[in-house]
Amino acid sequence: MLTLLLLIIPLLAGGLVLVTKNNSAKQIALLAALIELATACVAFVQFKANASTQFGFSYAWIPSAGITFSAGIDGINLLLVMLTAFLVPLIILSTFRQLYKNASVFYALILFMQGALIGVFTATDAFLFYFFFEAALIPVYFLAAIWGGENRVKVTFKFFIYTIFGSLFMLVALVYLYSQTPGTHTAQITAFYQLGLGSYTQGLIFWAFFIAFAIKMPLFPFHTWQPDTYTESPTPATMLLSGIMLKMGVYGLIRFILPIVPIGLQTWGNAAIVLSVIGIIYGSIIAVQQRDMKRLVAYSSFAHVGLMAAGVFSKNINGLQGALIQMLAHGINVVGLFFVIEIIFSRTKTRNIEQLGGITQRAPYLTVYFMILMLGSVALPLTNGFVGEFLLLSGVYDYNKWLGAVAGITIILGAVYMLRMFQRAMFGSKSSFTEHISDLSFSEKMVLFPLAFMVFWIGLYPNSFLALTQPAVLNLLNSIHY
Amino acid sequence: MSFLVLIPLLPLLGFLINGIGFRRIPKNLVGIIGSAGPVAAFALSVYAFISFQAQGSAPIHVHLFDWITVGTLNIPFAFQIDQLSLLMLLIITGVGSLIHIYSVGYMHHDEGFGKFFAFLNLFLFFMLLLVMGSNFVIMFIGWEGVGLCSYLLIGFWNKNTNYNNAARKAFIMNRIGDLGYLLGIFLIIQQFGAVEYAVVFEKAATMAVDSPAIVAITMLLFVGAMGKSAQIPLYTWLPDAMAGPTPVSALIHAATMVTAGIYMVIRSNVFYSLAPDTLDLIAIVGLATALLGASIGLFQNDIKKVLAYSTVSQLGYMFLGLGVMAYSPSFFHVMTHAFFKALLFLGAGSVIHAMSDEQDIRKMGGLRHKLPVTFATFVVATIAISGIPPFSGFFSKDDILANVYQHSKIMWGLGVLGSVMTSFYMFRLLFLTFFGTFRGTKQQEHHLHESPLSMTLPLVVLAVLSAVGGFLNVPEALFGSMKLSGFMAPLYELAAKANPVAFAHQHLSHTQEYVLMGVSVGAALLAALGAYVVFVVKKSVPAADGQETGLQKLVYNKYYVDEAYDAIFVKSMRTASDLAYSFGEFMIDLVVNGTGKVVKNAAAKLRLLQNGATSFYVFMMVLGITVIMLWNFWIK
Amino acid sequence: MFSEATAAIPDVIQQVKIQHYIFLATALFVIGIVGVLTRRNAIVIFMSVELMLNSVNLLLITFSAYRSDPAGQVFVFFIMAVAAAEVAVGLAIIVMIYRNTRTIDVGFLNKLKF
Amino acid sequence: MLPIVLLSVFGIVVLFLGFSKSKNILLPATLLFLLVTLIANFVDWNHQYLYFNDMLWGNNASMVFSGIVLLSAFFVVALTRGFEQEGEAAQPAEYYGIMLFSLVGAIMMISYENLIILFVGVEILSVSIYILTGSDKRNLRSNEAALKYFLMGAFATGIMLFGMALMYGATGSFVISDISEIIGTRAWNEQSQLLYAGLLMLLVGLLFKVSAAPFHFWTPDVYDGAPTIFTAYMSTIVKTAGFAALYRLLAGSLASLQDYWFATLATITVLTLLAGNVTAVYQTSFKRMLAYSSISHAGYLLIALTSLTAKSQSSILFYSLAYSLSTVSAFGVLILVSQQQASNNYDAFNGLAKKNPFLAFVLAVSMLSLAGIPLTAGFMGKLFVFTDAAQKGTIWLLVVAILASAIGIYYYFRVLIAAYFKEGDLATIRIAPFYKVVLIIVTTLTIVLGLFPDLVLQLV
Repeated sequence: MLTLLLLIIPLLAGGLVLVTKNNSAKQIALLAALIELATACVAFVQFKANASTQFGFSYAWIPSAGITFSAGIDGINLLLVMLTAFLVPLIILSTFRQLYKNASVFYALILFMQGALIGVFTATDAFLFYFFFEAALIPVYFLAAIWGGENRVKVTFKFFIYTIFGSLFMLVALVYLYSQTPGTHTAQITAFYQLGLGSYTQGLIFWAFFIAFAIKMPLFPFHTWQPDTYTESPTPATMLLSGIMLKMGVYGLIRFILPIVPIGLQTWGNAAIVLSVIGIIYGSIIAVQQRDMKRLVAYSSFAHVGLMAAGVFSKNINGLQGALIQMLAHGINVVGLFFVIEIIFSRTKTRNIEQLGGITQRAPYLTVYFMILMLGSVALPLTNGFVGEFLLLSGVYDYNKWLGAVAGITIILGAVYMLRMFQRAMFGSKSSFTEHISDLSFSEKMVLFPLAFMVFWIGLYPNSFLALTQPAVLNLLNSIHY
Repeated sequence: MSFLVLIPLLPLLGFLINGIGFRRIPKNLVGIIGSAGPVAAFALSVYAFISFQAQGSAPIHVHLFDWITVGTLNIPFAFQIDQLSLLMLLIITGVGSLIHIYSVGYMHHDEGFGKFFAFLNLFLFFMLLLVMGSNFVIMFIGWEGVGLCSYLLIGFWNKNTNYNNAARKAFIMNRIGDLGYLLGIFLIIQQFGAVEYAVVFEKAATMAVDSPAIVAITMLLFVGAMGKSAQIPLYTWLPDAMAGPTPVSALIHAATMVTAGIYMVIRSNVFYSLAPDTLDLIAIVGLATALLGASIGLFQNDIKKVLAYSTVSQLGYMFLGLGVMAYSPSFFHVMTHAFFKALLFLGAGSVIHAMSDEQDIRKMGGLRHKLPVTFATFVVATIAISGIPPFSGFFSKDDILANVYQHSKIMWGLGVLGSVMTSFYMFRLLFLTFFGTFRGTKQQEHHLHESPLSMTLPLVVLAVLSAVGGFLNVPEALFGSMKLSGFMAPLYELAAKANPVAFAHQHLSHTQEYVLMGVSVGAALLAALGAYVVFVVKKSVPAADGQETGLQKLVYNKYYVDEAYDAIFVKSMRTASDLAYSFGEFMIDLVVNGTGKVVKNAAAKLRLLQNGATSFYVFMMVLGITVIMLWNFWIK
Repeated sequence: MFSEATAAIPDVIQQVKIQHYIFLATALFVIGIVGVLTRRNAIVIFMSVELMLNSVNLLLITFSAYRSDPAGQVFVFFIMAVAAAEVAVGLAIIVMIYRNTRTIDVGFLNKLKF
Repeated sequence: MLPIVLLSVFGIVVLFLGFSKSKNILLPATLLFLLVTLIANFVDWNHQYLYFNDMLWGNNASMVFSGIVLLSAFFVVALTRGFEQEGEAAQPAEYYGIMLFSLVGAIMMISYENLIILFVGVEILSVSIYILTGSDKRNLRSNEAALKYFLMGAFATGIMLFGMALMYGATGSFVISDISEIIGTRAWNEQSQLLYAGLLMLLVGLLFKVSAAPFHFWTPDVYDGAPTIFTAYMSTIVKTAGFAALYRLLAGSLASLQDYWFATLATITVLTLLAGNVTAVYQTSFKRMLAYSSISHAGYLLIALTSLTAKSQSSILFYSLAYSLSTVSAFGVLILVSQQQASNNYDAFNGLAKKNPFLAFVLAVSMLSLAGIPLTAGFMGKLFVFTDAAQKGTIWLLVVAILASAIGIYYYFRVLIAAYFKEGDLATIRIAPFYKVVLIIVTTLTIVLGLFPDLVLQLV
């Protein structure tokens, strides 16, 4: 029942915010998001570390077609639910210094988005999953296209069509799987696990899923929508996209590809993992020379998510656990980084690192938080990024040592581009843009502190998360039948 | 032994206090807080050392909590205290404390005083984790953590872009090594399913000599050591790292962090003893680094650069020692090197302090009168590093060389050549700085003064240690008892069991040892004499920049390695980046947008069918019907 | 299947093979189609359509006769009635166009395209 | 039977009302009549009925189909508030009357048991639509549309009749269930050639009505030329009735021959999907785009028809309803916008959201539904249709459909981009309260059905 609550709170609150006045929208939205977070925390605390689906519910939705409205939390989506619940209040809080036109619509869309994301992560019915998977796209599309930058219309349109194009392939796969279920059909995801399809079919379904998720994450070479969209979107939308939404893809890999088409993965996994690894290096290399901070982080995010995918495709416990914890870690880091960039941008009106410099002299707190998030992002031990990347790389290494070694180059390149950005922006002498930059305000600290706290919590004691997900992951791996 | 936790925790506490309150805490308090941690840690280390021996020298395992547990792999956050970590603890906290105290004076006028102590403390924390950790991953935490602190401290004066670049270079080069180390860990996990030293080594000891897995692991770990300990080809960051404040150079880039590679190899001696191939490589790399560093040191004019290349060279010696399985001698050298190199750096710092931040030895000279304490301690250190008895460097270096001689005479010869160069450039440095006449500006001369007590006291302490440190491990030939080697012997028991052949080497006869000592000491003395003739008697001063010729120019410019790296790696990476961004992205996007274009063009063509003519529409209908009929009645 | 006809059917009709009726109807139908395809005058086109309808009528009558089943003939009446209604509307449309454009050439009417 | 009788009577009543001076009561009266008919439509609920000498047949499904048609008609009629303003030539009573009559045809198409009724139904509907299309007598575009539609429609009727005649020849009956019985006794490859030729031609005739490729060419021109309100009318009612008729034919009598006609129909499906979706991409006129969109939706419906599984009927039913609702609201917005801007182009919608957020929202829901994005009925419709195809095992058809809908998103969203993200000089549009209520109901229904499709599905 907690899941239902988690699902409904943001949706109801979104509706409420929609009809409130613009100037009180953000407070109500924040309150709702905090209530959601509190609910999620209850779920987190009460969650029992076993492989079962908990706090679940199931209602007949389209009984004639065997489609149910059912959702629940298990070890695989727990962290993502937590991530969503944790990030959204921060994202809302991060906008407190900004004045958005039609604020009530803006915040309502964010809340709708949250509801849809929770729906994607918790759905136990395949069609419900798909329903939310696409529904999540609409609020963020409007967020990006209404409040975005100069080229927003063109860029977000491409993003929208591209990602929907991908998910339509998934729809084919889901519909097919559904039609293969015995008796009066059911769309329960777990029912798909038992189908035992032939290897040719599995190969096709694998690709259908892969394209859908690869575009969503995005993986090389399906990523060209991403940098533009991240750059053009308003920062809250970018945060939603990069912090949470791209995890839908990784989550899909774990939830669908691994257990449903293991033979397909067996056949095509090499190709997929090679693509992922290419993406890691490709994205990192490109990030090295970027000047626009947002674009740089966008490419870095692209590289990181490639590693997550590679970890999942390596089909071992390290890779999977690494992917799960890295999803959490990456969400925190990337949201933090985008927020820092937004802070700098709002004060200097530029995101070009060539035009920045010397910020640390006037804004030490900003520097410290930026550094913490950056270190998390470059996977320094004792920060959250390390735990994830360590496990992921070790998983990939187990799969194939050469791929592991190549993927590992990301930790070098990650340092190259992140330090470059950090140095150019924060160190050196002040520029005309940064001359009068001010340090963090209270509300900004309130956003960054929890993020930094999580960076260290996950880094210092990852077992508090890993232990919760482990049984479910082991169960998943054991249930894969070749 | 739960107090052991306090050893790393105290510096961390110092970091947190100074780090969070770096703007509010008054300077005096900052210094005290900053130094208290290391000093207390040192005291605890001494206590740990004593109680360790008291309880029979069995390794102590302190399990704090399970850090990462995934599947069957468990990575605990745990400490292992044995001979090796204890010695490292003593060096780190001991030298560290001295340098902290020194910094109170040295950095007093800096606006980032609090920040500086915070970073130094953080460094100690990570360094202590590195040596205390009971598994490879905890070591890796420290391994990367010290890299971070090194980055922060090299770029401490972050307004200067060159310094920042140097810091970044250090971090990235270290990261290259770290990747090797990380892959090594992965292989260890794959092979042994664990990362705890105790478990891993126990399993490794059962494996065959030169088994591919072990060779691969040792190679990969050594890559890590190359980065951290500045070996060819990853050494170029270390000279640049001199951009940091001098105490940093002393602590991090001379005494402690850069020796992490040696620590790691000794720690993993079970692996390395089983991989003679890797050892050969290590010896060669070490020797090459020793020679390269020394040769570059010959012509450097920046006081800290000379010391930096000297450090590179000395680290090379240590790896040379490791390569011939002279683990204890190498460690002995780590220890003595920590004393005299820290001393040299601190002395250099004192000089720089006095010279108003001038580092070019061509502009110094005759400082011995103005800086007597500094001078005296510097002399001790110079003699020690040059390997002249009875100072510490002699014992440790000779120990290594003796072992090398047994392994290969050519290597020994080259090693002696290196020590000749060492002696020459060190005395060159000494003479140019402290002898002759002052060559700087009037203003600098006016400001010349001996450093405050907080700076000179550590110098004196280190000078004493540099002088007598060698007696910890006096060879039998000189009627010693090899105390240190004896103390460290239990570390190799497992390795010796696994590969007894490797450990069963013969001892040199005393005569041979005397001859070897004589040769190296004589060579060092000759070199010193040479330097004396050139720089004191002839009073020659190195040429100004750009005036060098031929070989000298090549060496002075560090064989253009930096430039080569820049051209090969940095430039190509940038080009690749630009290319991928412009061309690659364009091509990929072309396919994506092209798909859209194709549809659009198809639409443009297809809509022409809709030409508005009724007759055509009817024709299409009839055509449709005809095709359907034909297909169904004839073709099917 | 139509070989043995029932006694009630006049022999006159059955003297001609049913295939011939079918061919005739089809021929008429095709002529109608060709007319629609080739003519540009709206009225002529419409006449061709009527020809098609009448070929259908013929076909229906034939089958009806051979089967002695009145349904076919009933259908013919329906077709005739409906066709008449269609003619009314169709001619009205054509007249309307003629009023506006002074032509009933369908080729002239292609404002709407693409 | 009752709705047919009622509608005929009401039609005549409306014509008579037209003679009275009080034209204001025409609209309410028509709506009332439609409402009454809608209720009357369901009197036989849960009974399977046969009327008129077994020529009309019906069950719950056909009643729901009729319900959809009547509901669509109700909404469209409700949007006809603009008749009075269209000039002195307007004869509202006649149009209302013709609409009511045409519905008789539609219902006959839905619930025929005898092919004669199908023919009569098709003609009643078609002839009515010819008139409505040409109703803007002075407008050359309207004239042209009417003539094209009429000539081609008559031609198609000819084809259809020929097909019926051949089938009659082969089976000796016009009755669906009899035909089915006769065909059912033999395997599909043992049937007579007459039957094959007949069924193919009959299909072609009906496919023309639902604008399947390559018999779709009339659609864009006719939709474009007809007065917008009648475009809305025909695109909803003709399509629903046409598909109900096709389903009845295929499921009722030709199901056992599925192996025979499947390839043909599948090919036509693919052609329709591509022709509709691809061509729509290049349009600048929103109205004309909707015409192509109507072709493409015929393609999706054809998927369900081609697959012909146990669930096909409910899929077609739901899809028709979803499509009708979205189309009504799309045209509803278009009518308002084009009245102000005197243009049907995408550009006319520029800046709609700023001054008219309500209309923009209605438009958005309608476009999302047409594009098949979740939260809307259109998505559920697509889902069911695709499920049918998967059930039948024609995955390739599914893939084509998916690609087609990806293209679809492009052109549906262009109008949203214009409405939401572009600057324009659209002033606030005054919306009559009743008009607004209709839009609200339609939009709400679209969303509600998108969330709870079972509300309709369980009726069948």
